Formats: sequence, C-alpha cells, structure tokens
Amino acid sequence: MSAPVPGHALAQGTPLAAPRPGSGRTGRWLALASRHRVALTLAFLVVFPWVAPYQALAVNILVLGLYALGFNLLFGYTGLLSFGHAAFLGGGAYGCGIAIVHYGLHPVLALVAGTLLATFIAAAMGVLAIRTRGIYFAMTTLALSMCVYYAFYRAEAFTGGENGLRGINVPVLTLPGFLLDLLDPVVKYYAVLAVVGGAVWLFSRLLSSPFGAALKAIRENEGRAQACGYDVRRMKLVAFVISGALCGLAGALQAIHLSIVPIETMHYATSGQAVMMALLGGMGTFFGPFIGAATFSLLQDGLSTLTSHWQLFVGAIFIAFVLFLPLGIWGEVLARLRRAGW
Amino acid sequence: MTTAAPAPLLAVENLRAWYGHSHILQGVSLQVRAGEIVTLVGRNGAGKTTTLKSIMGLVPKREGRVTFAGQDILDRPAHERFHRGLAYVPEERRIVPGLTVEENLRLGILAARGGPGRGGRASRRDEARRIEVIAETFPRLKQRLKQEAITMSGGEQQMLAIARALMAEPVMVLLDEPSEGIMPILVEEMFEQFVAMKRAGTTILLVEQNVELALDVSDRVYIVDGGAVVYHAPAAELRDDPEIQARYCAV
Amino acid sequence: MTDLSLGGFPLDLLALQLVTGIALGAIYVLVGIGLSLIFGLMNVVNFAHGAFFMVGAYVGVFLYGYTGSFWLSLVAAPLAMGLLGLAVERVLVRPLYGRGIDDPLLLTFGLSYCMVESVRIAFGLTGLPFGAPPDLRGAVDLGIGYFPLYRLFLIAFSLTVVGALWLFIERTSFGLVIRAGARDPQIVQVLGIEISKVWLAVFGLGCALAGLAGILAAPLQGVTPEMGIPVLAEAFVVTVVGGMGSLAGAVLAGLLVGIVVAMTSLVAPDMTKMAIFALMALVLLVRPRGLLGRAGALG
Amino acid sequence: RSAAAQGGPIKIGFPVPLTGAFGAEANDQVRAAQLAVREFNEAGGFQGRQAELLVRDDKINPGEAASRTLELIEKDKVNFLVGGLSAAVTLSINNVARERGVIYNSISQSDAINEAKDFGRFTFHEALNPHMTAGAVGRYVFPKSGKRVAFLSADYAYGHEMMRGFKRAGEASGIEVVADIRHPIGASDYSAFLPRIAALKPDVLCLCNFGRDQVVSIQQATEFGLKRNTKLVAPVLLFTSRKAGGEAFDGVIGGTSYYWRLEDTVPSAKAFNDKFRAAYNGAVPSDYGALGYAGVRSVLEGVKAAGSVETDRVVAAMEGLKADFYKGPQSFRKCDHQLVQSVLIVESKSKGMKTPDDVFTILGTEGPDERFLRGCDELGHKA
Amino acid sequence: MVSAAAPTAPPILATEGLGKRFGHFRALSGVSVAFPEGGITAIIGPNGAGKSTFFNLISGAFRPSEGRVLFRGRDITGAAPHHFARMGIAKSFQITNVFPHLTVRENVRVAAQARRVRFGFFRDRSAYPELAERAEILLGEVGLGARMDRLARELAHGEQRALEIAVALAAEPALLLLDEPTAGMSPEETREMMDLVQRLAETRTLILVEHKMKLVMGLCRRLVVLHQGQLLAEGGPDDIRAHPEVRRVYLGKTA
Ligand SMILES: Nc1ncnc2c1ncn2[C@@H]1O[C@H](COP(=O)(O)OP(=O)(O)OP(=O)(O)O)[C@@H](O)[C@H]1O
Ligand SMILES: Nc1ncnc2c1ncn2[C@@H]1O[C@H](COP(=O)(O)OP(=O)(O)OP(=O)(O)O)[C@@H](O)[C@H]1O
Ligand SMILES: [Mg+2]
Ligand SMILES: [Mg+2]
Repeated sequence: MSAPVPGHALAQGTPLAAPRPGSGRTGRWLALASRHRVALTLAFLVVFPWVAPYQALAVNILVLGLYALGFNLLFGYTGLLSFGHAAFLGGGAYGCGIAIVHYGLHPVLALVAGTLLATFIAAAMGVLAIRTRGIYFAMTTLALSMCVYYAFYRAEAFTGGENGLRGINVPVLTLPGFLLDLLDPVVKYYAVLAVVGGAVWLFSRLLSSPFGAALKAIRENEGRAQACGYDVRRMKLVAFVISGALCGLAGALQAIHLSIVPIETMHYATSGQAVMMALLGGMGTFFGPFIGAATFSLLQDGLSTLTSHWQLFVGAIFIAFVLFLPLGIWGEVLARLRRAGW
Repeated sequence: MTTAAPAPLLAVENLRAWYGHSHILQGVSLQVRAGEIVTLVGRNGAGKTTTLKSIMGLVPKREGRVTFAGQDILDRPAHERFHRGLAYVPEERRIVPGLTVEENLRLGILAARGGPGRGGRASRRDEARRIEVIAETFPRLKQRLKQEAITMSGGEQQMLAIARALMAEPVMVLLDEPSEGIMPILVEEMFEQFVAMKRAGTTILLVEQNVELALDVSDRVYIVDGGAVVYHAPAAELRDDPEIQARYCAV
Repeated sequence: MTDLSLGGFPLDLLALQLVTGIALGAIYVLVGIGLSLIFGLMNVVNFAHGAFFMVGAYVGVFLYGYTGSFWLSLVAAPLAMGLLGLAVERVLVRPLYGRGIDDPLLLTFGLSYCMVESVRIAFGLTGLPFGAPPDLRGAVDLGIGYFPLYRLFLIAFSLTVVGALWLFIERTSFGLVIRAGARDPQIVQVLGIEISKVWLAVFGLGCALAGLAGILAAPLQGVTPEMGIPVLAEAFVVTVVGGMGSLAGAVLAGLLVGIVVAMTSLVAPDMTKMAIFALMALVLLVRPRGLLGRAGALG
Repeated sequence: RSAAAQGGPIKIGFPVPLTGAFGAEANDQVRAAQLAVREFNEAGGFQGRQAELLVRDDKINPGEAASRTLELIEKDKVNFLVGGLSAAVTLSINNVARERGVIYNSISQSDAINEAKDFGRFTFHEALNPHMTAGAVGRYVFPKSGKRVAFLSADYAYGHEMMRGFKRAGEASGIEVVADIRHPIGASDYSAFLPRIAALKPDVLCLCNFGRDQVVSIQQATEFGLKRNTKLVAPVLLFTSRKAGGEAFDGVIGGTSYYWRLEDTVPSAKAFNDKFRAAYNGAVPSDYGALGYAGVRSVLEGVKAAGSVETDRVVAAMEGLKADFYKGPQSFRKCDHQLVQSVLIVESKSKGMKTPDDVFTILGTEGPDERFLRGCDELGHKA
Repeated sequence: MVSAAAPTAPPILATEGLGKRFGHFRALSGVSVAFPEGGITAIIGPNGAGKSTFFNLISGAFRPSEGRVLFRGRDITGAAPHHFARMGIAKSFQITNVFPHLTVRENVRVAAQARRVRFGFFRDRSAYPELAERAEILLGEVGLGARMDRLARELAHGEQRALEIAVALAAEPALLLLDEPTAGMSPEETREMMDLVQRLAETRTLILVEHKMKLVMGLCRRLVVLHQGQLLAEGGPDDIRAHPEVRRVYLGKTA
C-alpha cells in the first residue's frame, strides 16, 4: 500500500476554489483596485456627469448611490435586510428641508441637521427592531418606518403633508471665502460630489476597520460572533445607526437638490428602491451601490422617455439581471475578472 | 480486483467529482456486494464524504460510473435512489430544524408510501408502527418524540439521523461516521446492530473513524487518500497488519 | 337596541362594524395565506403576489363579460393564476433555488412590473367596472343593520376555502414535506421526495389563492392595474403578524387586521392605514415571531 | 432668458403622469396639448418659429417631477412649462420653475398654488381649484337636496380643500354637518366607514376624494345601499372615473371644468371637440384632456400677444389675456394668476346614453366670476 | 506545571446547584462542581446527560434556571454571553459552528480581534498585524496551515472541527471548554489534537467533553461524570473506571 502523504491530501496539485487576492495578473489588478477603491469610485464619479443624459439625473444618481451604500452597510455587510430605510432618507430630507424653510439655517448646517434627524430616527427604530431577526427584522423596520411616515404625513405644518415640503431654495451657497452658484447644474453636481465623496471615504475606512470585519462575522454567524465576545446587539445597533446616518445625509442632499421633499420619500416603496439598487449593483461590493443606482435611474429615465410602457421593459430587464447576473452587475464583473485572471 | 461470482450491489468505477472548480475525487473505484459491510477509512479531507455524496448524487459535478442493482444511477436525480432502496446518513446529522423528532422520523418514510400527500389514513398507521419499532432500538428517541429535534443532544441527533434513514427499511445504507458523538456503551450496541442488520440482509457502506470497531464488523475495507482509493483488502487482513494498527487505530 | 352604547357608539353599529371587519379580513386572509405559503415554505418573497391578485381579478372579470357566470369566474381565475404560477416557478424561479432570499425577491419584483404593464396594454389604463353578480346583490338585514349580501357570501366562501386548505395541509403529509423542504431540501431529496415538484405545487397554490382573492375582491372595488399594489403590503403584514408559514396564524392575523381596520375607522378614521402598520410593529415587538410563529422558523 | 430662447422652436415642457393610476387622463392631456401645438404651428407659429411639446413622464411622483423639470429647464432649455396632474406634483414643478424664472401654467387642481407661499410671478393656474369646484357644486346641491350633510374626505390637502369649499358654500344654505369622516388616501376599502354613515341617514354625502378613491367609495356606497336616502355628491366628477366606475355612478352629482356635451350650447366647445375628434378617430376630450389644450394655448396666445417669448413680457401678456378657447370666456386674475372660468354641474347617468361617452347630464353652469374665488388678501397676496 | 492543583487552590470556575429546565424537562439539576486553576478536567456521561448543557451554562450561552456560576470567585450568573468570552471563557462547539463564508484565516483573525479591538471604527485593520500573525500560528498548530485561504465551508468535516478549536483558542481564554474536540477526526489527527491539548493545558485551564475513553483516561487527572442531568461521580481515571454505576450507564465493556 502507498504511504499516506504528509499534510493534507489535497494540498498539493489540486487547484483551490477560493482565489487568493494578489495572485495572478488580474488578481494583482484587483488587489490594487480594491486598495484604491475610494479613488477609483471618485474618479468615476468625477467624469460621470459628462456621461449621464443630464446633470440633474447625475446628481440623483449620486444621492441614490449614497443611499444604497448606506443600505448596503446593513444588508451587504451585516446581513440585516431592512425595509425601513426610507425613514432615514426621508428623515434626512425633511430635517434638512425644515431647517432651511422654517428656521432659515445655513445649508451646510441644514445638512448636519438632516443627518442628525435621520440618525435619531435610526437609533429609535433600531433599538426596537434589533430584537427581531431575519425576515421579521425586515418587516419590523418596514412597520416602524411606516409609522414614521404617517407621523411626518400628519405634521402638515412642518412637512407640508401630502403636498410635500416646498421652498428649500438654495440658489447660492455661501461658504467662507467663496460663493457657489447652485443654480448652475455642474456646480451643484460637484458640490454634492464633495459631500458624497467624503462619506464614501469614511465608509471605506469603516469597512476596512476592525468594526467592519466584525460586522461581516456577525453576518456569517451571529451566535458564533457572540461566543467570540462580540456584543452582537450593540454592534448591530451601531451599524444600523451609521447606515441611517449615511442614508440621512443622502436625503439631506436630495432635499437641496430637488428643492422639495415629497412625502413619497418616506414611503416603503422608497425602501424597496434601496434594496433593488443594491441588489442590481452587487450586494456587499463597495462600488456596486453606485452602479446599481446608476442602472436603476438610467433605465427608468431612458425607457420612460422612449415608451410609456417602460415598466414592462424595466421589469423584463430586472428578470434578466437576476437570471443571468446573479451577483449584481458589479459583483459579476468582479467575479468574471477573478475567473479570467486565474 | 473484482472477485468472482455475484454481481456487486453497488459498483463505483473511476468516479471523479468536483465542487465548483476544485477537483476532489480523482477516480474512485469500489464495490459492495449484497449483504456486505464495507468500510472506507482515511484522513480528514481524504474524500470519503465526497465519495458517499457522489454516490447519492449530491455533488454538483460528477463523472464516471455508479451502478446500483445493475442500473447506472450516476446522473439520476437524488430522490430516485431512495426509491431504489438506497438510504444515506449524512455526516453532521442534518436534522431538519423546526420539526419535531417524530416529524423527522415520519419524513423518513413518507416517500415510501407513494409520494407526498397521496397517503391515506391506513399508511398513517403503518407509519406509526415503524416509528414504534425504530424507537425500540433507540429508546432515547421514544421519550422525545414531541421535542423539537434540533434541541436534542449531539448524540441523540446522531441516533435520530440513523433512525430516520432506517425508517423505510432500505436495501443498502450509506453511513457517514455514525459513531460520532455516541457514548461508548452505545457505540458497541450500534455496531452490533449493524451486524444484525447485515444478517437481516441489509447492505452497508460505512465511513468510520473508529477504525478498530469498524474492522471488527466489516467484511472489506478501502483506504481513501487524496481523492482516490489507495488500498483495499479484506478486513481480517488489516486487523492483523501492525502498520495499519499503528497508523489508523491506536489513539 | 340603539340605546345600548359603548364608548359613545351604539352597540349595533359596533356589531355591524365587526362584521365589516371580518369581511375585510376574509380578503386579507386569502392573500395572506398565499403569500405565507410561498414565503414560509419556500423562502421565496413573492413580490408579484399583488400582481397575481390583480391579474386574477382581470381574468375573472373578463370571463364574466363573456359567460355572464360569476361562478365560472370564481373557478377560472384561481385556476388561471395557478397555471401562471406553475409556469413562473418552472421557468423563472427554479433556477434561483439555493441562491438565497434576495434573488427571487428581485425577480418577482421585476415580474410584477411586467404583469401590471401587460395588463395596462391589454385592458387599458382605467380599469374595468365590475359590481357584485346579480344573485348576490342587495343587502340583508342582520338585525343590527343592513349588510351587503355579497360580503356575507365573501366571508362564508373564504372560510370554506381556508378550511379545505387547512385539511389539505395538515391532514396530508404535504405540509410536513414542505416545511422540511424549506429548511433542508437536500435531506428531503435523499429521503425520496422530489422537492422541485413540491415547490412547484406550493408556488402554484399560492398564486391560485392570490387569483381567487382577486376575483373575490373585484366586485368590491372594480379592477384596475394598480389594485394589487396595496394588497402586497397588506399580505405581508398578515403573514408576519400571523407568523411565517403558519396557516392558522395567517387566518388569525387576517381577521385581526380586518377588525382593527374596521374599529379604527370608527374612532379615528384617518388612522386606518397607519393602524395596520402600528399593529404589526406592536405584535413584532411583543412577539418577535408573530402570533403563531414557530420558534426557529426562518432566521 | 437663455441663448436657445432666441431662435429655434418654442419649447414647451409638459410633465404629466403618463404611467400610473392617472395614465388615461395624462395621455388625454398630451393629445389635447399636441392639438394646441399643431394648431399654432399650422397657423404659422410665431415669427416663423414653431412650437414644440416636450412630454415627460412625472410618474405622479413629486421627486421625479422635480428632476424632470430640472432636465427640461437645464438640458432642454424649455421656454415654458405646462402640465402636472396631482397637486403635490404641480407644487413641485412650480417650486423648481419659479426659482429658475420659467413660466409654468399648471393644469392640476390645487388651492395651495394660489396662495402667496407657493405662488411666484411665473406661476399660472389654468385649472379650476377645489375651492371653486366644490363651492359651485355646493351652491347647486344644498338648496335642492337637503341640509343634513355628511362628508367623506380623503385625508390630504386636496380633500381638505374641497371640503372647505363645500362648507363655505354650505354656510349660505345653513347646512348641518352630521359627519365629517376622513379616510386615508388610496384606501381600497371604504366599507368600514359606510355603516356609520348609513346609520346617520344624511340628505347629502359629499365625497371629497379623487380618481380611484372616488370610484371605489362610490361603488361601495352604492353597495351599502346609501343611495336609498342620500344624494351622493362629488366635487370633481371625472369623465374617466365615471367610465371606470360604471353604473355605480348613477345619480351622482358633481362639478367639472369641462364636459364634451358643452358643445350643445357653447360654440367654442363644439369647435374644439371637432378638432379633437378629427385628430383622434372621433374620440372626445376628457375634462383633464381639455385642460392640456387650454394650458398650452394660454401660453402660446400669451407669446403672440406679447410679441415675444421673453418671460416678463409673456407674463404681462397672459395677465391681460381674455379668451374663449373651448368653454366660454376665461381670464387670469392678476393677484394669483388663477384662471377665472365657468364650472359645470353634471349628473352621472347610465340610461338613455347616445354614445358610450354620453355619461353626464349637464345640470347647470356657474359662470366665471371672481366672487367665487377666495380673495387675494385671504391668499396672502399684498394688494 | 501540569501537576494536579492542590485541592486547596482557589477554583477558576465553580458552580453551585446549577440547573436548567426546558419546559418541564430538567436537563440539568443541582450540579455543584469546582474546577481548579490549570490542568485538564473531562466531563463524561451518556448521551443527553447534560454535558453540552452544562457547557452552555458556564459559557453564558444559556441562562441557568437555578444555581450560580462563579468565575474566580465572582458571581457571573446571567451575564450576557459576550461578557463570558471577554472574561476569558471560550468554548468550542460540539456541532461545528464557524463563519462559513469567511476564509479559514479570517475566521481565526476575527475571533482574535474580539479580544483586543471591538469598536475600532476608523483605523485600518492592517494597524493590527499581530492579529493576523496570531491566526496563522494557531492554524499551524491545529494542522490547517495549508488551508488558510480556503473558505471555511469548503473544508472537510474533520478539518472544520480543527478550525472550530482554533477559533475558540483565538480568544486567548484562561478557561477553555472543548466539546468533543476530536469528534470526526481521524485517529492520526486525533493524536495530533491531543498533543495540542496537552500543550495548551500548560498555560490555561481546560475542560473537555469526550466520548473517546482511552484518550480521556490518558489525558486527564480528574473526571466528572454526569448522568440524567445530575452529578454521578467525580474523581481520577481509576476511580471512575472502577465506579460500577458509571460502568453500567456509560462505559460498558470498553474501559
Ligand atoms: N463544499 C465544498 N467546496 C469545496 N471543497 C470542498 C467542499 N466540501 C469538501 N471539500 C473539499 O473536498 C475534500 C474532501 O472532503 P471530504 O468531506 O470528502 O473529506 P472526508 O474524507 O469526508 O474528511 P472528514 O474525515 O474530515 O470528514 C477536502 O479537501 C475538502 O476541503
Ligand atoms: N431546548 C431544549 N428543549 C428540550 N430539551 C432539550 C433542549 N436542549 C437540550 N435538551 C435536552 O437536554 C438533554 C441534555 O442535552 P445535552 O446536549 O446537554 O446532552 P449531552 O450530555 O451533551 O449529550 P451528548 O453526549 O449526546 O452530546 C438532552 O436530552 C436534550 O434532548
Ligand atoms: Mg467526511
Ligand atoms: Mg453534547
């Protein structure tokens, strides 16, 4: 009989399934790309308005991308499916809008106010929702967000109710030393990009921090993470709140961009939109949410200009994406590159 | 290697299997004749489980030949094997969460009476009788029929997994490390039970780390390594082989 | 009678409101059960459930236009939706098994868009008028007030269907197989069950129930391409409040939601929609698994 | 304002909800608006410049509408905007347009857009507003049908506005409000509210809701037998809603800005209908559709009168416009740019119809009169 | 070093009247034992005797129905599970419980991190090279040195069992609870694992549950026997082997 090989049998010769980052030519490229993901994302976004059909749409995509990014922190990286993110987007938008319309705050302060309001809503919802799991978590967040929706709906004096909040007009942004003409769409785009870029950078830091690693562990196996010594509930809550803050910032930017806040911003359909964008782009990928937001918006926008039956095509394209690009667009691109480089 | 007369009940020829892009089985060949107990041994990661899973049709990509009772089953869907009389006790027990012990057991015989939902009251009674019989063999299960199965202790779950596979009185059972987590006194009983089953005509293919006991009950042994069979002999021969004793048995 | 009152409302009005709530609940129950079946047992979030509801209603109303028989519609609509469901499962959903919960969700979301838009193309944007069939028109004096006959029929019919369904799932082994299949399909296969057929059946059944609810709801509100949209959310609420995959739970929750809506509209009518979500939030915070949800069910 | 405004076509942005629950109305609006554009172009345009309609789908979402309006202004550099169907959307378009100094002629019913807070110099309101419609219907119905009135209103600004109009009109007739029930917008079932209303046996039930809400609530009110003792009244009775609702609408009284049978008495209506029928296979325009026509015509006539496409001059010209496009005389009030126009009172029927489109009987017309509008100071406009 | 602790040394962990009910079923009742600092103690007993339940109670995964748990003299009954881990109690699970879609290396690294940095938000992980180093060392020790970049779910069962132990070790526990550490391992790997266990015991306290009697008897100075949720016997290998009741319910002919 043959002598058993030392070490584990398959160690020699057999190819391994999981690619090791940094091996192979494409592998090296990918490793490089992932190290500079923030720079890459920003580089893309800097040239984006010249590719998009019009600047207002480009700003929308930025804002929705940030929104999907915030959502992705929770679903893609922590494994918590929330259907309540509209409350954060809306909270940020209303917070910012109310600060400007009713209190005449400086737009920059209003952005902060919006983000804070969203953070507060997220903390309140999170404390309650974290008690449940899985699909029940999704539904609890949905229910709570709808309660927030109705609260804002009814606070007509502040929010304008069904008619939405109007009059968030910021024609020029006065900053120490210079003025920005926000009525110029290009200026507006880059102003928004500056804020989104900052948030993306922070997000990237967060992901590569120990906290980010712990979130992934929680996604994989909550019980084991707890046994390892992680305070799972608290970490989930913190992730929930950070995610809410990012979405809130997106909402605040959207309020300034559109100069109105429709109540629809808070409706669960908007939460669904975050899910769709994140899935389209690629769950748990860094760049995916922006790709998802861009695809989602461009599809709807482009098709609805072409035909009034655009929903048929959007639906069909969705189906095709799921069947043929299960990892999402960006996720699939990454996977293809990996395979090709192996 | 083939030995004489009766055609083997299970014949595996040059079986190769992959998980995604990893090529795990590099060409496994083995045979089990009706009424035999055959054991696979080998290091962790050698490919024993993959061999059993391939036979059961649970590995996504597989090539080669697997014949059972004279018919090629390699590409048949997994559920068909059950109807041909092949049962499988997976490693790590795979107790279905959310079901009670009794329901897990019932699951083992449901399909035997002609598919889900088609059974009438009479076969319900049949079911109850089988559960009664099996529970005699594993008294611990009998006390716990209404308990949610996943909350059972490790050893109890292992018993349940075995009992479930035996519910439909299979022609042949594939057992993946059945003694894992079972207390010593019961391990012995269990192996005695295997011998009894063999006497009653059930054929057994066993993967086992408790090599000493396995050698005692087996007719023949295959040693698997690196995704292939590296050695094959009657059990008695190995029992007397000091090198084997040293490498595989002593703890 | 009218001099008895509770919280400022005459008792007979309260009683009538209760019946109204039950009638409302009957529809909730039907859509909820369909969703719950597919959701709880296959781990597929069917976002097209509302669309099946709507198409079911259209099919029924369309056929009624030809045959003039509501009873035929009542059979044909669920049948058609069941078949459509089978086709959808076989062609679109099946390739997604084993890919987690998000892919089917996205797919059925896209599918709902397609279904709604197809109906708009085929039947126009405005919807079709439809009232209760002649034999079920009019109102009945319940002793507490007049109540539309059709709604009484609705209650009786839905409860019959639910009862039959309960027998089917609890008294056959079907329920056991699907519950097991949701958790560990591989093992179920090893135990000789062709799980893909079971799933096919469950999906078809769920869709058929949606279609049935659609045609039953059509006389209440007419049919429009958008009629399924609120239904989806309501069905989710019922499913979750009742407990995933629990038939009895869905019945309980559906009736509860109906009654809560009816009663809220008595005291604070503008809050009725909010009441549904507040109820769900409350239930989940007190019982995180839903009213009759089993421990360990999904997540 | 911009370079593109100098030569080339006169561009009119036209955001309407092509998809969604009001797609039928929106499509009709587009068809009618295109008619107005064609008419203008066939008459030679303006100084050789043709008009062009840029239709966008606002998806009945104010956010989408705002983006689309930005697109129309920033990318397409439109000269004017006309459109909108829901109040929230119209306010959103208005907010974006007014900040960028673009004339917007709204063709959606809203009271808020007249108020000083939302109004801008560039805002015009071609449609009726809820106050006018409900007021006219109230003034017609209450003296005839009785004083015990119940309200079932959609709980949002638009519903409240209609109710306010009714109540204001009712004060004169001394009505008694026996119930004031508000239902959430978009409810699919009203049965929970109806037993309570039926128990009160009011003379009149005012349904202050719109579109699908209206169809479903009328259908269910009929089912619950309310029509036995009660007159059903809807301030805005839509042509398309009536067609979707069918027989259930029988006997319901309401107001509208336009109904095609106006052609029996008003020549401009006849002329408009004929053009429309000729262009679209004999179809008749709906109420909202007609607004699309009028909205675009007001702007284009403004251009002609101003002899310029320049915003300020067109604003001034539109303020002075006295016209009869399709329903009799109309003109914009100076302070809030609300179009002063007639309101038709119609009753729904399903018997004795000459064509499937013959669904209403015109009971009366309330002539254009500034007295029926809320006063300028009430709206916050300084004299 | 390995010398059996003197009975007077203060125990690292002690339980007093510990019990656990599931509904009406008493899985454990009135168990009072003390574990001296250092050395290896084995807990044995029939299937369903309550061994894993006992582990779950002293590692904080379950809340006891009755009784107390004392760690170094401090009452820690009812503390949250992650507190147990932070105090230095780690457990390997009887049924493999790792992070399936993380690599083998990352499994251990994230477990090691839990002990050191939990809420590091903005510092890059590369600022903690010691975590990765520690992971590699541990994986080498359990024989997974060549498998570090695989996903955990792709390991064979026996390899996952080894990973399970490495994950538990990563927390640098003072008290390590191993629930059937060698279950599913081949004899050869079992031997390696036992060597490791012995080495580990030089610097910390180990309690293990095992059904492999030869191994247990060779490794431990002290055994605790549970039966039907109660303490049946306690003592050295020879005492236990000779204990008639233990023989009857558990050992059979084996020992
Ligand atoms: N799902 C999977 N994906 C990729 N590789 C796998 C997968 N399952 C097993 N392997 C690999 O296949 C090889 C053989 O595994 P197998 O489970 O057959 O071993 P085994 O002999 O049963 O070992 P053990 O005694 O530890 O159970 C191992 O190297 C393992 O890493
Ligand atoms: N949640 C639960 N509900 C009901 N009974 C339970 C629950 N958890 C455990 N049990 C029962 O408690 C008893 C003790 O289980 P435990 O897992 O502690 O046994 P064990 O000694 O570890 O056995 P093994 O050697 O088989 O692993 C078992 O009979 C088990 O069925
Ligand atoms: Mg194995
Ligand atoms: Mg145990």
